[in-house]
Amino acid sequence: MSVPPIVEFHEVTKRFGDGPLVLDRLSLAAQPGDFLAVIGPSGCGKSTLLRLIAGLSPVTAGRLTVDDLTPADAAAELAFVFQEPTLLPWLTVAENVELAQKLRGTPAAARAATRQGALDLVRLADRGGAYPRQLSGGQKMRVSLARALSLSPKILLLDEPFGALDEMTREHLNEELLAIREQKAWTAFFVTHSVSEAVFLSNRILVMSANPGRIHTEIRVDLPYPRTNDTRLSRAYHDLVAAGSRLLRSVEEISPVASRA
Amino acid sequence: MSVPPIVEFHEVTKRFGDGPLVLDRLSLAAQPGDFLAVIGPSGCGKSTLLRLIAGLSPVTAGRLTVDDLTPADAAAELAFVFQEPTLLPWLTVAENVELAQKLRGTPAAARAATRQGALDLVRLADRGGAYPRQLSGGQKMRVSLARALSLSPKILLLDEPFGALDEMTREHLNEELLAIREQKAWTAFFVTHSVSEAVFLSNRILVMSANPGRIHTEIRVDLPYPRTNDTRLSRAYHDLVAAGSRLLRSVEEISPVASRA
Amino acid sequence: CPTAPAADQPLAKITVQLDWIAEPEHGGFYQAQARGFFRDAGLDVTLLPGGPGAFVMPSVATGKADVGQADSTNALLQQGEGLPVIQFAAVFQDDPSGILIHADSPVRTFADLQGKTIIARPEWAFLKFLQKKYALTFNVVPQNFSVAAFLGNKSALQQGYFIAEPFHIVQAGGKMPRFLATWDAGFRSYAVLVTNTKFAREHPAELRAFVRAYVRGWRDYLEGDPTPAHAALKKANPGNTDEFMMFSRKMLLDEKLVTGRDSNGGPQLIGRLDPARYATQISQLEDLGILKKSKLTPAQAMTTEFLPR
Amino acid sequence: MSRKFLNVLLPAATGALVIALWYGVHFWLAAEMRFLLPTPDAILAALRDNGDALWRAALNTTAGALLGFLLAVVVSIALGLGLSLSSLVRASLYPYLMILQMTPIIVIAPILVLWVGPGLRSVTVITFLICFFPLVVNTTQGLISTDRHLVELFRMWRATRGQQLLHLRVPAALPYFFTGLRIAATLAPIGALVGDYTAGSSAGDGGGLGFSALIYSSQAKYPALFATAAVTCLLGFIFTAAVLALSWLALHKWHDSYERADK
Amino acid sequence: MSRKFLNVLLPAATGALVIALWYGVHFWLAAEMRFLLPTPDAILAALRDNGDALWRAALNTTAGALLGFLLAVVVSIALGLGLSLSSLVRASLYPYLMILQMTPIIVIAPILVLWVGPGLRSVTVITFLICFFPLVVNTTQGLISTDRHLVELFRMWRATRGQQLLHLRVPAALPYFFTGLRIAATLAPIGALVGDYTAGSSAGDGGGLGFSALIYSSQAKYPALFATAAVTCLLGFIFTAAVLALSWLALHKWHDSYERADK
Ligand SMILES: Nc1ncnc2c1ncn2[C@@H]1O[C@H](COP(=O)(O)OP(=O)(O)OP(=O)(O)O)[C@@H](O)[C@H]1O
Ligand SMILES: Nc1ncnc2c1ncn2[C@@H]1O[C@H](COP(=O)(O)OP(=O)(O)OP(=O)(O)O)[C@@H](O)[C@H]1O
Ligand SMILES: [Mg+2]
Ligand SMILES: [Mg+2]
Repeated sequence: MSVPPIVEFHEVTKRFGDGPLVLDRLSLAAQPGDFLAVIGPSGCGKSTLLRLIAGLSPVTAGRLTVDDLTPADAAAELAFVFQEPTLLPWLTVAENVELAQKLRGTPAAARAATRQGALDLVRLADRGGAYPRQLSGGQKMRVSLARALSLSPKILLLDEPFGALDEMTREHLNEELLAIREQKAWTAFFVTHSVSEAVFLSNRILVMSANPGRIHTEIRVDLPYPRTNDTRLSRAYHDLVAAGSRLLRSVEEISPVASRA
Repeated sequence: MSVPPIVEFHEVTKRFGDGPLVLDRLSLAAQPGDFLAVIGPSGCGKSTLLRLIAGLSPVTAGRLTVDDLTPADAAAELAFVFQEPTLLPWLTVAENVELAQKLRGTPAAARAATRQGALDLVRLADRGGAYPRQLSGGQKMRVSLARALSLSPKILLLDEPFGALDEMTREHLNEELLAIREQKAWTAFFVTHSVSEAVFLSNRILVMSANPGRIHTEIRVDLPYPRTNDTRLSRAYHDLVAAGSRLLRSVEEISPVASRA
Repeated sequence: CPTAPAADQPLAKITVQLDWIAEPEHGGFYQAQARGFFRDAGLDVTLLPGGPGAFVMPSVATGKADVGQADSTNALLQQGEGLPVIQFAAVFQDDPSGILIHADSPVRTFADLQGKTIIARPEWAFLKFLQKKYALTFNVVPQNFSVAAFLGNKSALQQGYFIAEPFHIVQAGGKMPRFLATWDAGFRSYAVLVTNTKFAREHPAELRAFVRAYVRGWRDYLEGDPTPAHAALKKANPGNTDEFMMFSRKMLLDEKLVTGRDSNGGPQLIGRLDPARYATQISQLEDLGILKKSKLTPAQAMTTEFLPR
Repeated sequence: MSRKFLNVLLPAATGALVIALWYGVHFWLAAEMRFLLPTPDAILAALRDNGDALWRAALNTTAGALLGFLLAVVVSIALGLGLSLSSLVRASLYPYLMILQMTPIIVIAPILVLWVGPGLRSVTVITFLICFFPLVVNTTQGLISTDRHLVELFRMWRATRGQQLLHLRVPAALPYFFTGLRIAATLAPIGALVGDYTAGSSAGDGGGLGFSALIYSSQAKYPALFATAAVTCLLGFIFTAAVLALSWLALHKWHDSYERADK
Repeated sequence: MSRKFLNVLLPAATGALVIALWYGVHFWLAAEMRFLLPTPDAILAALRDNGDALWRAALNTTAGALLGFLLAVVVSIALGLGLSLSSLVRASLYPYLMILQMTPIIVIAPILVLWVGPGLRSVTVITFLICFFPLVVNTTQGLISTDRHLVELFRMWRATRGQQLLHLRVPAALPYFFTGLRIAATLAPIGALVGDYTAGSSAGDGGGLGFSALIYSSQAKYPALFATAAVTCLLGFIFTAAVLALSWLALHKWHDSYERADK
């Protein structure tokens, strides 16, 4: 392929301190524009994978490049929706969403417009003045998401952003996400526990196994974009979801969970 | 009915300070042994409902009794799995699980046995010595759950305990939960975003609508216990899931989300 | 008689760092100032009131002040450490610091101090002297410029400035205390004026004029009408009541502190320093081990050069 | 009983109790000891009688206290920011800050008086020396206790060090900072007082409260001495009230220490 | 350059810099001022020459400092627990604690000497008075800053107040508490020194470091005076090292202030 990968893992190994192996010689190349879904059992290293890309944690062995540089040096603009909502408690919802842009020096008017759009998108336009402690769990996650989207990143790391949301909000956001993707050509890593969500959103699904974390299989999702509600009714979609679920089950069976008790 | 309800809402209204109405004249009676699933759009007041029962927040108007007393006075033993994992950062996983029992004066040996059982159940038997900050998101939620179960409560409040878990772990825990229920006759309130999970676990599903939060419909789930994997294959199950999903969608459509922008 | 300065000649400036807030112990200065004796001598004198943080010796040593008031013992010890300061005139022929004793206390002599607790400045060399001379052991508790501890304890013994503290004790409802004086133990410390050696070298004429005016101030204060000094003292320190100042002045006169208690005492002795007494003091301090042996001679410590002939 | 009512009643009751206790101790003391603890009314009388002098002294001391306090705040923030950079910087600098705090004032005072001159300037420096340490320690601890998830967020945004400080570490450190500020506000007047009587000067304006205290003490004027202490305390209360108000403004919307049960 | 190496190098370099600066200032001073700031070697020499006396004085002061410090810790914990109960209790008691902190030692010293007697007992009390306030404020702030979700957990478990304290509020308050402890550890030796020279006693072996400081100061023995200050600082370092060790033990496993990048 002529385009160089934007994120490339080459035999990457990760362990924390002298703990057990978390990721074991993991190799992977994400092309610009890829929408990679990551599924796998709890504790298999999905969040860790994202944290490595973001440069929040160093690799123990192997090589990881982002934009051909080490994650720490990479100039690629990242946005990360953490698994737990990470809002600044002393800022209102609106201020939280605007903050990153403010740091970049975006003028106030532009910021306000982006913020308003992002909050509309996550259906929290009316809660801009609330403080995080006044929000419900799902609302907090949505603010995190709004913040990430308002950054127009090159790489979007989403760690179960919709786990705390009801199905309808979730589907709504899935569709919005894809709609944005039509305009902005980000590369996304999307951790989820929902195989159907993974199939609906991504063009590639990484199925991970645990202890140590490895990429067990990769599923190519060749459904055409844009995807709509019709996609969900298509045969191909259902087959992929069924295949994914089966794979996930098999993966969990081989993962020696709690084996070291 | 001869048995008095263990939890009874009578026209309960809730608002925070002078904010908008969160729960609007909500009435509801839970019989001992009921397994109530609560579903509804994000921000509709599900967590608030649970917090009222737990006595963590006072009702604004109306009457709420737990064990025929106000929640604050109720002697009923409660266990609450919060929506966000709430572990003491200075205790290890094992110590976190044991703590509540320790406070009750349970002898160390008994505590250790219960703790071991609970950690086995959530498949974290090998992580007893880890500190919370060394755990993955799903692992933290599982510790919270283990802690709640180890209390053998009379009322179990579960706020999306499985949102951060993969399907298989989730199903495993669903089954374990029902298995425990065969022995311990707790009453459960279970908030979830998964209609199928709600149908599989509960005998009653409360479908809430938002702004203000109301119980829109209650679905009776008359599937016999014990429920097994076969239940999931049954016709009745599928019909209920389909009905639930439809209801949820309609509820979300009527809920004026973000209407006050 | 002082030479009247030429009208066109500017006044020589001299700054004096007092050892304590303005009180009648500085009567000589304030009378000379108020009556214009300094001005007559061609001097423009500034009096800086002190306090516990006056740091007289360092101020004089570093030239922040030209003249300072101190007690000769401490001055000797500091000179022994190399401070470039010289003692050049007496304020009091004997330092009025002593031990105050309740009127009805059984303590009568120095020997009675055996085993007692004395509230005093820990740095007071006289205590060491007593311990050595009378082979005493007693306990020292810090004195914080307050008579409270004395008033509150019927058996207390406290270091005090004999011309001031008894007044406050009586005012606060106590009986007039008795007093064990340093001179009765043969510890003859002066209250002195010091200047730094450089200033002494460079301004001998001014210092001579200064001492003359100062001696004149004392004499006038003690023998004449103290009102001018008292008015100035009150201005500098509103705490100076008339009763207090009259009391202090009376004590100065009764105990002949300025004019000398010895047989040769009298107005002619005001300001005088005796090298022989310095020799004794130096050897006493050397014997106590707080002044290094042969570090200091009377000639290094003091000078009579600026005293009136 | 309403909460609001209690909010006034309880502090008032405690105040009454303290005053009653005070009188109790006074009269329980042997008669000849009573002068050591003058009664509140005697202190009030002394406050009235010496009103003018105390007012002038208080103004002097307030100047020193305020300047020293502000200096301490400014320097502590700067030092706290520096110390929060890394444990290496802390290991390198902390001992010297401790030395500054631990060197007895009587060692420093002569140097200070001779260098910066007696009076207000020395008083300011001494107040500073007494106030700054609790502030530095609290500020630093606050700056290094930031939630690590938030730190990671800023790292990912490639926020500059300055931005991270301004928008993250500083607000997160506020609860600690205000704790230090509360301590410093209490120390400032007493620091100025100590400064005043070790390096103050009665020249010119007659000195501050430290001088008054010293003089009243040496003259055994106990009610006036206690009145001086009362003025010092009042000054401290004013400082503290200002700090508490600031703290409330900065924290009540979001910090758990201002959290109340919802109604 | 390895991190470990830097860990030694940088503090050493700072130390060298400080000493160089010290000499610099010394020689930059006008010759007649230099005696006020003796050079480090002169101080070392004085430390050697007065070794015995300083050692004895240091032992006395250590006793006072340690007792006062421990007393402050015990009392502050108790007070902090009380104050953390409610904002009402705080409003009722806090002003009186401030008064305790703000009343000048020279007002208290005579009363203290008469009541508890001079020497170790008074020194302990004065050390206590100087140390306790930062500890109380930090302890209280720590106790009321507990994460509200954890508090709710305990409420639901119907944990007793005591259990909530022991198992929740106290561990959560530790980072604040140790911050206060670090301040108190620095204040303790200097507090004992002040206590010694306001209410100490020469009984037995001749007083503590406060006496030494007064005597050296009055005799212009500046190198010995600075040596006394150095001993005080050393004492503070020992106290602080103990506190830091305790703090590390209690916090490093879980608190963000000890968080390091993983490797
Ligand atoms: N402490 C509070 N102060 C003010 N408003 C609050 C507070 N807690 C919750 N709310 C508001 O009450 C509403 C209901 O919140 P709740 O947490 O019960 O929602 P939920 O149904 O659990 O939502 P989710 O599924 O997102 O967790 C939300 O709009 C929320 O913003
Ligand atoms: N800071 C840390 N120190 C030690 N171990 C850690 C640390 N962070 C994560 N781990 C361990 O690494 C493993 C992978 O964690 P990770 O958070 O990547 O899992 P995950 O796949 O995201 O799981 P989940 O779906 O539950 O969020 C887990 O076993 C976890 O306990
Ligand atoms: Mg994860
Ligand atoms: Mg919720």
